[in-house]
Amino acid sequence: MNLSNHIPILIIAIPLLAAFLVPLIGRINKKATGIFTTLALSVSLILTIALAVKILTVGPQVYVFGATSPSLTLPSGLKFPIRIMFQIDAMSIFMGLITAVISFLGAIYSITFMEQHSGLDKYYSLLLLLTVGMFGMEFTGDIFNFFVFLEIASIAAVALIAFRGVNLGEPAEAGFKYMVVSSISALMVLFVAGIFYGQYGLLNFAALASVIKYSQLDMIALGLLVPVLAMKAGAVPMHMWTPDAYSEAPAPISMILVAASQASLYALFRVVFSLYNISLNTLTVGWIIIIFGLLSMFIGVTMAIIQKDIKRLMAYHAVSQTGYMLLGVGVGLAVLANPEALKDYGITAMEGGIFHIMNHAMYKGLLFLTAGALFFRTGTRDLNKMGGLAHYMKYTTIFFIIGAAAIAGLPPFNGFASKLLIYESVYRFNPLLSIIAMVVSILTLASFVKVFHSAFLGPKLPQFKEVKETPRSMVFAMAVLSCIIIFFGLFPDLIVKNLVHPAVMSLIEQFKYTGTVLGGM
Amino acid sequence: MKEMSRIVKTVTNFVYGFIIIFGFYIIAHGHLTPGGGFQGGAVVGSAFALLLVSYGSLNSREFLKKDILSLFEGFGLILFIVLGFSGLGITFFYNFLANSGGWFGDTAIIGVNPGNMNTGGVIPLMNIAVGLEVLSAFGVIVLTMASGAEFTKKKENS
Amino acid sequence: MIGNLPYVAVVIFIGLGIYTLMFKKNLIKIAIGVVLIENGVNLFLITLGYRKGAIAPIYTQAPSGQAMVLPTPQALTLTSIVIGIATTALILSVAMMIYKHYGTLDTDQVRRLKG
Amino acid sequence: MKKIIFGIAFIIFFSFLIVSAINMRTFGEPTISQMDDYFIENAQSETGANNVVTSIVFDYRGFDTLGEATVLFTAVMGVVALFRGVKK
Repeated sequence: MNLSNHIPILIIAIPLLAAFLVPLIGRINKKATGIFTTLALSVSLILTIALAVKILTVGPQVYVFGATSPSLTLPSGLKFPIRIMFQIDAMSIFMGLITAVISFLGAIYSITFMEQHSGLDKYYSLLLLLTVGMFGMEFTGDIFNFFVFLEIASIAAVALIAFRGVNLGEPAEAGFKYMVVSSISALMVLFVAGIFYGQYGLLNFAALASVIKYSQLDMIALGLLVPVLAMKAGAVPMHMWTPDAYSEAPAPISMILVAASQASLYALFRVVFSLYNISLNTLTVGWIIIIFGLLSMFIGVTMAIIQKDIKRLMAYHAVSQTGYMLLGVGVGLAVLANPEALKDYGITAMEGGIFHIMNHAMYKGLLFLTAGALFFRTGTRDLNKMGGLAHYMKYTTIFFIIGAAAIAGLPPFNGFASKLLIYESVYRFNPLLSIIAMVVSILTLASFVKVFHSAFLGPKLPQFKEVKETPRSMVFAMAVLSCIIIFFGLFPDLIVKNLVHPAVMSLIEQFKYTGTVLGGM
Repeated sequence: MKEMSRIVKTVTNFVYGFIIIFGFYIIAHGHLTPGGGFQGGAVVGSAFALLLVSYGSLNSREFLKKDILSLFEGFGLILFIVLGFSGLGITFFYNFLANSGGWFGDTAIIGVNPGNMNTGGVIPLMNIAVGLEVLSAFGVIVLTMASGAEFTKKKENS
Repeated sequence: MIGNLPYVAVVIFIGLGIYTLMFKKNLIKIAIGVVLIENGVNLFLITLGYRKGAIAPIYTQAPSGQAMVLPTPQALTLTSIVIGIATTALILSVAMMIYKHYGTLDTDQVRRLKG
Repeated sequence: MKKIIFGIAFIIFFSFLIVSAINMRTFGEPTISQMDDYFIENAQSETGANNVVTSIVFDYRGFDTLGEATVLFTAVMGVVALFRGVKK
């Protein structure tokens, strides 16, 4: 047996098996659960990198469950796939890399951050399950399987958000909100799966994409899928859950939740580009997505400025940054049917949007982790009560500066690289959009200057005399993220050329997506 | 939850064994008759719920142990995923026992037939694994929520 | 048109569920709304698989030579029912937790997270 | 204000549902059933199980079932984690 063919499933199956084993290990030794989780996730990370290398050199990978060979999509001359399959192209593995890195660092950070909590075995088990759900959403090529993994991810996320609900009411409240939101979106995805099944008798994305007719039912399916997935990603008209969930979850979970909502964003792009592609009226749908993006950017940042809770402020910024991704990809979608404009600036806009997904996951993760470090040492999230912490927590201060500069789009950090791509390409589509994006960026900077001023600067406060530097495992997680941010900021071309461009092309070229399953490249 | 009247308890004593056996029957014949691991597990889980309701959450703690149930749950799940893994020589979830002649490996008669227990490959094994998981998961959920409700009520009175 | 009555039932189920979610202010009622949508979607899936005059897709002692209904929707519905149970269990537990801390199930009084 | 927005959203959503119900194919007469016909014909010979639904649940779509069992496990973990402080 050749293990290298089985990497796609091992990426998911190993954390899954670990998630089942963690409660049993927790019976023997409570402390070992964290280390075991980290080990499982590191294996998964290594395998993801190996798979990424394979995909970027060889091409998209398929893994068919239960078939006589992992790549046998159409057994015995059939014209349609009958089994569930993973279909991993450059875009999926791009998201997979984000998930792997973020969840691995989240587990490392949790080892000290969650130390004094009870029920750690459940915590780590749920963390692994959340990771599994995200991986599944990104890799799967089957709409019902997507629903199942969406449910795994959201149920695990709810339990983790409400994890501190034993002692406090607010986390339970945030968990309830998130649960309702994610059940609605999951059930609507299931309803859409039913619509597709009723029309075409198929459940595979690629097979559906090859037969989709864009009838009235398909329009309704799109009309249900786009708002629902945008809601799960935290775009503005349906963003009410985002600040609550992000601010009440433990800090490492907030970081992973960012990646989880990006998995929904990925699904949105996958539906629009790979399932419908130019069969739909791209200009209209593109503008709808752009408007979602504009609203998210603007309302997110204006709500963030007035916040006093540091994590809530960052959560609103997460909403605002999601707008940039929607803007970039929306512009790409709007010109999809126009090959000249697409080549001219559409691809660049999409590169900006997609690159921003990864950048956002990194710097927003870093910012949430610094907020967690502040909470860990001071016990408060209220900005008015903090002050002068730069005297005590030097590393955390540096990490915060890096994260804040990256989110505000200052060179030489990664936020600048992707925002520049978005500005210059969107300007050629419609100058007004680009100007709004720049204004939002300035407001973001202003908001983070305020945070920095009130939390870190100022005289030493007597109540924080006992505050020390954050423990080592937490510093390690933050340092890794900072290194990634600086690296991406210094060499953006390297990343865009090798990682982002293939991802964008795999979205645009629908025939490749269907071709990997149905043959006839 | 308070315990219910003597009539209910007597009927429960009489019935719950049958319910559990019926559940296991559904689990074991999942590949031949309507049913399977989930359905059978749900039936057994309902027997647990019946016991809980009729005896009250305090008394039923003596014979329904959450710890043992959660052990069973982990065991069922691990059995299930290991069955998935063991097909890995070919693909994950490959039905490596079907038509092999060994355990559950008889070839089924094509078309309408009276049914042969020894067919289905890994399907009967997976049915058992899932049944075990589902029945203990239901038990754990019901028991945990019942004890949680007890706690909520105590707070209300004080 | 009259043949499509099951779809109308699905629409009523889902519509009622969404209505409950949007306009009711009790956490338990919201949970009921989610369950209503879930049942509507399950009903939708299972109606898709029906074929007039066909039997269940099981060969054990079946009447021979009859058409069988589509099996895939049944498998999907089975999966989604169990998922629905898991969702309901968790949503009710969280509601219980909220009740434990705030002593109420009214969403207007529960709201501590604002702005 | 909030009620009006919700009302509009509800009406839009409900009209979506009604249009989809009208456009759906006739109940009881599936037009395309290639995948299911394949299952009905080949499930017995490929998996050896008489119950076609079970053979789909555990063989053709076995990975979904693993996901489903995982969802249940996740819910159990979540419920137990939520009530973990509750003794006796």
